[in-house]
Amino acid sequence: MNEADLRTRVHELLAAYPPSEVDTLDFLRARFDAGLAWVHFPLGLGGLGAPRTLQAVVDAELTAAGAPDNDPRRIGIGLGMAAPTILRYGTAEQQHRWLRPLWTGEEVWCQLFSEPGAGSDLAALATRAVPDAEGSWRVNGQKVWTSSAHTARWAILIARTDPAVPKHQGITYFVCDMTDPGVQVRPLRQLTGEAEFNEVFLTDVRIPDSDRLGAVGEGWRVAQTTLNNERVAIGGQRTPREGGLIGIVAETWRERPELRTAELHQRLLQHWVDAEVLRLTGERLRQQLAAGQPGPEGAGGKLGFARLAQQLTAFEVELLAEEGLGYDDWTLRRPELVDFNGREAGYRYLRAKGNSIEGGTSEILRNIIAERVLGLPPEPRTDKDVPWKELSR
Amino acid sequence: MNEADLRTRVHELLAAYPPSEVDTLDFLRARFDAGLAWVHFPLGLGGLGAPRTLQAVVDAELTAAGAPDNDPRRIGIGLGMAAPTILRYGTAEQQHRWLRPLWTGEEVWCQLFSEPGAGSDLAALATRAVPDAEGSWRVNGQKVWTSSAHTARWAILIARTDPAVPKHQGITYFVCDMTDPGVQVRPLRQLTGEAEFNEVFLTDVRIPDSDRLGAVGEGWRVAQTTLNNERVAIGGQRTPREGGLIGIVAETWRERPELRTAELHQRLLQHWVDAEVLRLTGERLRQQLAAGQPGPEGAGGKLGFARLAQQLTAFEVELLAEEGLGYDDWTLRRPELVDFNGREAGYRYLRAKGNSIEGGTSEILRNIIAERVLGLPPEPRTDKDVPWKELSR
Amino acid sequence: MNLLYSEIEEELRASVRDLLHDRSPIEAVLARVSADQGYDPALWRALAVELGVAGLQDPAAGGSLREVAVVLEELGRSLAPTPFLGSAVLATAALGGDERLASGERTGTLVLPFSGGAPSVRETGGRLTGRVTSVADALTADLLVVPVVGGALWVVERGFTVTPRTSLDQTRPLADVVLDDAPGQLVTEDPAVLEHALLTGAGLLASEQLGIAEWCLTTTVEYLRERRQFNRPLGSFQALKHRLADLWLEVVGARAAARAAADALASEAADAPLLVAVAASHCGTVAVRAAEECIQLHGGIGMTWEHPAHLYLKRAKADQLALGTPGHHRARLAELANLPA
Amino acid sequence: MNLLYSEIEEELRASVRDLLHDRSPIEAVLARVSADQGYDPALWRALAVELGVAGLQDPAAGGSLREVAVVLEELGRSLAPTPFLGSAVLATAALGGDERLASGERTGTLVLPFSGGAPSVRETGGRLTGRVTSVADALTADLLVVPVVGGALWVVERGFTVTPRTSLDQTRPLADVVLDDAPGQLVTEDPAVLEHALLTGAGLLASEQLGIAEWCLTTTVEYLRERRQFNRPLGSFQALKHRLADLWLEVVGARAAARAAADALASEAADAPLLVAVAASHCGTVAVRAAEECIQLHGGIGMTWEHPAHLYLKRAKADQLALGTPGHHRARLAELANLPA
Repeated sequence: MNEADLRTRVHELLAAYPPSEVDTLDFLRARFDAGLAWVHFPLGLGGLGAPRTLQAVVDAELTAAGAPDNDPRRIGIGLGMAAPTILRYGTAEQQHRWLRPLWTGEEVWCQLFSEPGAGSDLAALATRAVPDAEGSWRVNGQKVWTSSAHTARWAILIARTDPAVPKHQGITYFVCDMTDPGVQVRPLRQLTGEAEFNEVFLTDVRIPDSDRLGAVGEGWRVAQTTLNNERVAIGGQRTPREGGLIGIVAETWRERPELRTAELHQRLLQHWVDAEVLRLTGERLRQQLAAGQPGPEGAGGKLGFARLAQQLTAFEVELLAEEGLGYDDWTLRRPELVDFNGREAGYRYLRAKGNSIEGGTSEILRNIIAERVLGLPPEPRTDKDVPWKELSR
Repeated sequence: MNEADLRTRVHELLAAYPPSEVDTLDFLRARFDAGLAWVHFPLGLGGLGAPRTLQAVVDAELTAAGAPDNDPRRIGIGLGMAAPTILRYGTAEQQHRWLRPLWTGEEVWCQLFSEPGAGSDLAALATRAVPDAEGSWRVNGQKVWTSSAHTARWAILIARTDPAVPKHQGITYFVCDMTDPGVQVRPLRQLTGEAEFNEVFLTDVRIPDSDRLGAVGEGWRVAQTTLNNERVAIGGQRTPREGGLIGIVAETWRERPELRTAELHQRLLQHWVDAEVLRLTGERLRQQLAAGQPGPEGAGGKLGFARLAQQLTAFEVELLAEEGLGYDDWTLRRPELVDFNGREAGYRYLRAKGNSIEGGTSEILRNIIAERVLGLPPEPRTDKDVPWKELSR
Repeated sequence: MNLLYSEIEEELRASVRDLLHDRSPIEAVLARVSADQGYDPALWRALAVELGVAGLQDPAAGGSLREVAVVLEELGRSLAPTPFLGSAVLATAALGGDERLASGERTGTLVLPFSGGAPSVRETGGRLTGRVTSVADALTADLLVVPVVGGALWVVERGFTVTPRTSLDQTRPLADVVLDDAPGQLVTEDPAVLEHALLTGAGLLASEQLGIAEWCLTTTVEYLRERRQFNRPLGSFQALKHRLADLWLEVVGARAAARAAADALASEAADAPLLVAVAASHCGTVAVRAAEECIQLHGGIGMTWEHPAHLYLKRAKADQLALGTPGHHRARLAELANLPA
Repeated sequence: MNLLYSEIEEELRASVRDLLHDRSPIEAVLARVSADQGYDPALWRALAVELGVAGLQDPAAGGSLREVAVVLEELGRSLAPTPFLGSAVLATAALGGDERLASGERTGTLVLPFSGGAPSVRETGGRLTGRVTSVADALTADLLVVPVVGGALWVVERGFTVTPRTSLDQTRPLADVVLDDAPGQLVTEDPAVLEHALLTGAGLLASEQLGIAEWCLTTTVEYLRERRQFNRPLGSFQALKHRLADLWLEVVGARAAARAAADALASEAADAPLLVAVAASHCGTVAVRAAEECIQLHGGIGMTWEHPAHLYLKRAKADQLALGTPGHHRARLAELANLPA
């Protein structure tokens, strides 16, 4: 499958389903069936077994033809985390059941991993899954930080199936039907006033054994696929010079000379350098990946971004002086997406605090860099070889 | 013993030994014998059992009368570390033998604690002391970071007498005769070019059992007295506003407008605030002590001082621009005292690096603050209950 | 210079803290914020009228700015929703004391943007006209102390409207004040009075910032002692311990600096402006850092509305802008300490 | 913009590193410094004449500023005592290439204080007079490129004296140059040439700073992996791990920034001055921070003369002042990125 073949296929799709004439969902289903959804996926599962890099060719052609897309940011958890896991660990039946409506966006997915008592130490999770008399599983527990839980049809879920073995060994990975009557979703309001996330309470939720992904007790390993894909998704955005938050701040600086002070000027220059260095770091990483020389630098992207975002938004509030004392809206809302640009400085300042927590805290990322990149030895651990039920909580 | 009594005693001393007429050493011996050396020490050991605060009265009277002092900075280790330990753990015989010439400066003392393999983890020390046939001890090992070793008559020394018990339990505290033929002193050159310190090699050094301080195996506890006094000595200096390094930098700033830039100005203002805050912190601590309300703030003094000294000296080198590229003298010298003011900016920059290492690294100080002041739990430890000889090195 | 707390000051602190603990626990503050309820008049009555803290600025009545600072520490620690800063600090300082305000029966404020700035209200024939935005403690004020162009101070008791603003700091909401030909009484023509009131406000605000920082540090330490991950208390992880040790050192410095500023203001020391600049610069920074560390080290829970940490972050950030940013105060220092640009 | 290293560049790096490893291990550098021996002529011959690195600035000979940057990384990592920066970078850039310098048979330098500043030498009738202090790589120079008042460049080969200065950076000692009616040859009247040579120097110096930072990070990580205290490797202590992770991130950024500056200079990109300002600001800071952390985390041993860490600290600190401090470069950025004061 080369570039020319792909273009031919795209043109065939467009001819059979002219975007301006057919329903969006029909088009997306047809695109999936033509293997043009994610070309590196296997035949019959929305792909053609082609190199991943060729996806860009397809996307460009379709965009040029005015074809609708599947609104990837809205269904990011399904695309970025559930799909790679289902592809790797799912049975053929599971793959055919779930991947098509996942990709078209007909079925939204969410993630039931974190718990109030298991944050950075995710493997300590306490949600229990116990087999019932009919050979299904019954799940009880509480999950938290679940975005899209209120719109999701399915969830990827990890739960403890054996408390008598060390914590990493007794976990199993399931797909949970969010319409089960035992699933209760409650919005989780954040310091910004919004509720981007939810708490999810699971009470005797039934999961058929056929909705298990991977073997019983292998859930931690399966979850690594999910989590590795999360980190890639967060770290990999390309930005032009003065893209992102630095651009907002620099524009305010240029347009409003009355706000400038000597102190703020020095800080702005420092932030500008930091932003440009971070941009160049990301650019170098992308060039390395493109050249087939993946370096360890990827681990640092999220860490650097979080710090810069927090510094820039704190600066912006100070720069705005009196305006910085205001806030745009405290109303409890449930936004589908986080939008730093559509809100005011105070929102950005508060929301950026989450950048160093969500998707792996900066503390955990520093541990990872120190151990996996620099090769520094781990700390002495007391939690690895002890049965989960004997751990202190 | 009240203030008036003390003044009477001082006047009697001055009358019997007029400073302008008698030899300095004779005067100092007479002052010691009059109990006016350190008034809080017991009768017969240079003191009068008076409150420590009354020492200031004696010192002021003697200074006003032009009396010589014992050059306390030159013999700081004897005065600040050896003397309190001898007072607390020494026998009457030991106290009478050592304290008078220690105080007069006739006999200089040094400290043989740190080793190349035992820095922050001092209790891991490997220097061995073994009893010989005549009931003396034979000491072998290497010590390091010993100031005044080349001028010292005596050393306080800790050595391992039992390797089969946990590391804190097998240590014994000795007084070591520096004229023993087994003592070899080698200057230890530092990054400044100077050799303030020495390495000391101990080869079959004989120490009579009568020169032991405290019981065999109790050396770690004895050493705590020594070390606690060290920390007090380092942290307790009073400074006026713009005293210390900030004063040097501020003067340069005022006198040399051609060196100023907007960036350096902002940094100077920040450093000036930090210096004043640290000064006020020290002042508040002293007021607390004077009011009999010792707070935990003392632990932070050295940590804050080290950071500020390093920032200020780094700033000074940058401020001086071309001059900052120079250095005053790389000659190997063995100064008796560290003098930040008598040298140039480059020396100060380099020497200040030691402030966060000597007398307890900033890392160890942060551990101490976190655990003893904030009450945070210790890290899991694997070295406390294991026989010393089984520890990894 | 006395940097300690006297016995009387410690007793005052204990009374205020007990009262706030009973009448305004942080859960109640959060509930008021969530219900958009603003200041608590009953709390103000208990604090100001019954405990008498609104009159502490008056030396003749046995008070002292040092004691006002102690009250502000406790208000910072509790975020109790009261107009103390506007009324008992700023307006009182501008008026050189006022019986109505001292009794707590009425409250006032100083009508300037909370972030500072020169007066813009115009006065003609004893009547005042203008719009002043982002005024602290105006929503409940009976009595406005209004600086006019040139720096004179007037008192206005009617002929004004106050409109609330949506504020970053939810426990000290700001408001816009419109004066439309409002009748005023002249307080003073001397612009130095306004300047001194602002100096007093900035210097004492450092004590509020100290209180915020202390709450954040203490709360974080307690949380890390309890919260376990990886079969250990989080507080046993060295990286966190070192950060908290550094933060502790900054808070210790904040206490010394805030005390020095309060003492210098109380004793009208010659170096009061300098010590105010030092305290405002340091404490404004420390409070924000403490609140940011509090949020970060609480992990996800610190990001939630139901945990009070965010209220401290919002107060700390707003206080950093209030009555001059740390950068502004360091710029003042350049003059006061003879460190010219 | 190509931020990677080409195969040729990697080969060049390997050759230079091998040579420096054999002929100038850090113990030998330290021994030279202790014996006050200055630059090593045999090393220069091997590097410049035999390996040919002195001519890499010439695109016609197949070289590129990108390759010069690679050599500087290795020289930063090794602190090899050679006049590469003065001769193969600064003087060569000022002359727009020079055969004598390119061959390595002779060395030169640019006669300005290493910390920057406007030219002060005066020229009359082709003869130059003046005193220039703190010049890098002048002690061994055969050929001086002398900027005169107004910015024209002259070459001087005789009639000058060079006096060494005691320098903070012991591996790149500075010297004072006195020109006393020295005969010169005009290179150019155009002051833009000098400006561009200084831009090139500052941009490439970032690669030397990257090399310093990498040595310090790597050496510290290795030490902490080996050194045991409290029955554990020091490198297992979380507070140290987190500091090194942060430092690593800064070094990663330094590599990207230094590469960007070298590539922009090599390709004469329009944004080269901006990328040079970014790289010089960032890398100058990172090298010092890395060296300071290296000293601190080595504990006492890092403070000793016998451990080479201090040589890197001295080089890093001197480099921070050289050809403009980070603050100076950020001030340039204010113009280049339209961020006015």
